[in-house]
Amino acid sequence: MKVAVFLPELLRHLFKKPNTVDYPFKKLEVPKDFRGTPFLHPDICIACRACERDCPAEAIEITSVNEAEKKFSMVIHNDRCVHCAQCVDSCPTNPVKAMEMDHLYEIAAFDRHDLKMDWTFTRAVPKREAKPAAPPSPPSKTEPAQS
Amino acid sequence: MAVLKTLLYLLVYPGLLFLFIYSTFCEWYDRKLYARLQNRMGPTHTGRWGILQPIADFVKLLAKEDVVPERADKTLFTLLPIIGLAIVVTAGLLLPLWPYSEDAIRMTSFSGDIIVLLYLLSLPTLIFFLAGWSSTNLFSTIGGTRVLTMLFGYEVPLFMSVLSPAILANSWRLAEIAQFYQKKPLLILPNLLGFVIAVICVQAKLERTPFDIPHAETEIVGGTFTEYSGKKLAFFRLMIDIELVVSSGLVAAVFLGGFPGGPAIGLLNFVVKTLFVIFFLTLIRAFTSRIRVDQVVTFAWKYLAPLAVLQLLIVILIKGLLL
Amino acid sequence: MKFTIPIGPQHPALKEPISLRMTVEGEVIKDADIRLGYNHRGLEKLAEEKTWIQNIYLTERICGICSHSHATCYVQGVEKLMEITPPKRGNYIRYLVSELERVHSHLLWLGVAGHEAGFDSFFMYTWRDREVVMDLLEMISGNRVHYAINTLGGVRRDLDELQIKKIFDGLAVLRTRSEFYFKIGASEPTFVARLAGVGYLSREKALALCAVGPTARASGISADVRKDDPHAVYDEIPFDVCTADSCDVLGRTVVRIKELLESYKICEFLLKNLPAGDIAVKAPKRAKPNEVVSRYEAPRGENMHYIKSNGSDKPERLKVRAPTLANYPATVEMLKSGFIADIPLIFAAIDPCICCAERTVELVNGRTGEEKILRFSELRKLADQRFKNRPVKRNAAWPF
Amino acid sequence: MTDLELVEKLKSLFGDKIVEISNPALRRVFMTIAPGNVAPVFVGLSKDLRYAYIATISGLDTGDSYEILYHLADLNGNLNVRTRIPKTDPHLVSICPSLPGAILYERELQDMFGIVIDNIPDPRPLVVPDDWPAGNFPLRKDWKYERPAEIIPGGKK
Repeated sequence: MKVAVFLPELLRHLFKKPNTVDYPFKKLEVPKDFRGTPFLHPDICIACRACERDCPAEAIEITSVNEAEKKFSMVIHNDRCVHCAQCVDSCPTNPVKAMEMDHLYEIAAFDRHDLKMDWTFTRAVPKREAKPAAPPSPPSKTEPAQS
Repeated sequence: MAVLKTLLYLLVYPGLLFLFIYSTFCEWYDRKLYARLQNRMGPTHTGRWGILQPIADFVKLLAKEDVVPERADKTLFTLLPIIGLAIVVTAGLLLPLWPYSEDAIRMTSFSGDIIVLLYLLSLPTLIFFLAGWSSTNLFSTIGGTRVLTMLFGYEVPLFMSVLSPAILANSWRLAEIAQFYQKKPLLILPNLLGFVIAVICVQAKLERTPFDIPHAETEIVGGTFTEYSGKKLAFFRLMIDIELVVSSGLVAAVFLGGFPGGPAIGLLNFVVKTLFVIFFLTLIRAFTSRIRVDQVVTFAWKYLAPLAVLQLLIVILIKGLLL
Repeated sequence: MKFTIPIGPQHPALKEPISLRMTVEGEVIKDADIRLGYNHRGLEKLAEEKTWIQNIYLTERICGICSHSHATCYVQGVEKLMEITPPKRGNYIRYLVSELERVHSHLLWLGVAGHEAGFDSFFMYTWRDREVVMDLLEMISGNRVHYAINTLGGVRRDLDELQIKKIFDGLAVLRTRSEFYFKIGASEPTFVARLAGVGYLSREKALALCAVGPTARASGISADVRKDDPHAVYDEIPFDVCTADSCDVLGRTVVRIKELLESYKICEFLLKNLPAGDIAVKAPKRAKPNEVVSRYEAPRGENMHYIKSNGSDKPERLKVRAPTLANYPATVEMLKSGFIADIPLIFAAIDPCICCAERTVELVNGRTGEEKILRFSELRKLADQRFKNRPVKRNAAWPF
Repeated sequence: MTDLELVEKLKSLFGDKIVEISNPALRRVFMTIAPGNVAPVFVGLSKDLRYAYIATISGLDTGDSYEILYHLADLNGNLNVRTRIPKTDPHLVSICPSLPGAILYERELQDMFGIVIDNIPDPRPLVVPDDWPAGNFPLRKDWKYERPAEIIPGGKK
């Protein structure tokens, strides 16, 4: 019977760098496909409500603000969001999706109201011949308030 | 002057204050080493390399709410941590640390102090049992009985293995035993087996893996300490830390030739040798898994006790043939 | 002296709430009883109100560790109801994630077993290496726990060359590590002393009490849905069913480590033979009235979903049978005549996933009749109040 | 044993006890029996066909009756035994004597549908809490749970 099989492995690691990352002070990169928080490009959204219908957590709310001006308001309840990115998959706009996920993961807040994000926008006209527009930069709204 | 010296001796060095500081340092050393063996970081935040973390933990526990169970024996429940702390600090005074040269205080160095020290180190076990029993919690009660069951396993081998160098040195006084081995360092070698047994038994006495059965958290929650919180738990933790220092100091004094060289170098000797012993204790903690209480008793009586007897035999033979 | 110890619903050995009532005599367990019902979320009822698409994510949340198992089991059933077949590449990626999930779950279990046995170094090392496979899964799917890679008719993310290379590298690391753990698990004396002979479950009992997964396989039953009822790609993949005859916790450990090594083989096969092409086909919104029984070998044993459609975009009935529930009768059998010290090990050895096993009831406001959610600031106010009004030195008479 | 052989064997074993038998997919056999025949059929299944593993029991509310599906499995695939009991008198006999592992699922059926299982060895509720109001059976279609409107405390916005 062997005694202390684990010992050489342990002693080998005594002089190695620890494998843990000093988390709040150092952060790891997330992969490029990381599913962070969903956000909306309000200038592309055609208000088709596909995301609202498919969202498993009922975290997306689209309401019509002004029928005549085709103004809509969209609320993403990040306190309910399960970060599945189904809204991105459901979004029919082409070639740039109106819904996108960012790479934020430190999104905890003390108050659930701080996790709500909303946009009011005019419905975009869906283009058949989609000209390759430059992908719009994420709006500053996506930064959840850390109050 | 003598009164001041005695007070200094009791409260500052090598008494309460020194033991407090050094035991928190030892806890940090143990935790850090354990973490690094496991490829982790260990404490990093409080102080440089997290060195103040045990003190921070102690202070934090002092500030926490202190709950006493309704059905517990309240006097006993409250007094036990203090009695326990007093016992281990008293035991710490018996270590031949500073004043064992001829002209120093002879208060705690006397013939037979090794026996007193061993018995003082047995008392914490009883304190743990009483702590478990008096809290009347189911898990504490199981923990308490486990403490006693284990005591029957490791106590006899510990006594035999620690006393065998004393037999070789022909003295029951820690200071004289240490001096004997300083003069004849080669005679440390025959006691090697005893050193191994003593380290294992100290591990069991301190209830560290693989012998952390009385407070195995995945089985019986906190074991004996399930109901303890706040200040009382802080004192118990401090008590265990000081017990770690004292028992490794005892092993170092008996097997590694004591701490010669006057106050300064003696202290350095003490630090190096106790850390050396604690290194082994931590190593054992890292590479073993917890065993069952019946396995402890079996292991102790099947292997440790016969080996301790063998150690005694070796010592007696050497004493008879060589000295 | 006979008394009953309550293990749970809150206990350090249990990571999820369940109540085990142990009647013990000294250190020996005489009787055991399991009480469920602390973790109900009413998933089966809820599934009847959600669309087929939404239910993918709902089934994924049946369990955190085997999230992909439940989603895959559901998705492969719904695909049969909708009469669509995912493209081959999609299928390969889906079952690649399945096997990686098995790796992650078994490594997790090894760590938990180490921790329950008080072997914390083993725990730390296995969980360190589990990070490798977690990172791979995060890279493939975009998340570490809820991969959400399944969709009706295929998968949602494709693999590129760089990712394939990274997976191969990760698997090579994991293989050497797993072989090392095999050595430790089989020869570290204190660990073996804790595991061997503990939680004995004979082959006959395992059969009669319907044990599944590694628990059954460690009792010598060669039952594996991947072999018995090969779903999707498993009839193309060469692999062995790992069994052990020792019928104890050690056997269950050995089976799991062997399965790890098998899973690496399967992953490498899938990656080497990854066909080109699409990853998903378009799925219809509705399914014709029909019923299907979908079976899947999750890391813990057989998952079974019974799905019935009624022609609408919502299921008529979704019945979920998680492997942990099936293993409970066997656990009670194993616990009897064990030691108190063995309770966490025996219970952990079935790899219990309590949120898997319990999912049926709606959360009705149970005892008080009302539910209250507090904001953080309100909570702090309450705590301050409690502190100010604290009883003055009740019985904690401090002698100083 | 292929599916066809299994169907033939079941037919020869149980004869007119089988109301309907079908084989919709590979390794899936669905068999319908009358509720009165549940006990003898399961004795036959466990004795003659050596079925020991019951995966689960699904209940289903079809409006005027309960449909009970026993999912059995062995190395050859999956056999589903279906029976229908009227809603007015939901009684079913326990199959634990022949398949002891069924106890959990029978208890679950009791909790979820209010089906009374006769001769069940352990009738305690399995998944509902002890103080669950009597007469509430969540998986019945007429049992509706009104989700209360979500109130986020604070009311900042």
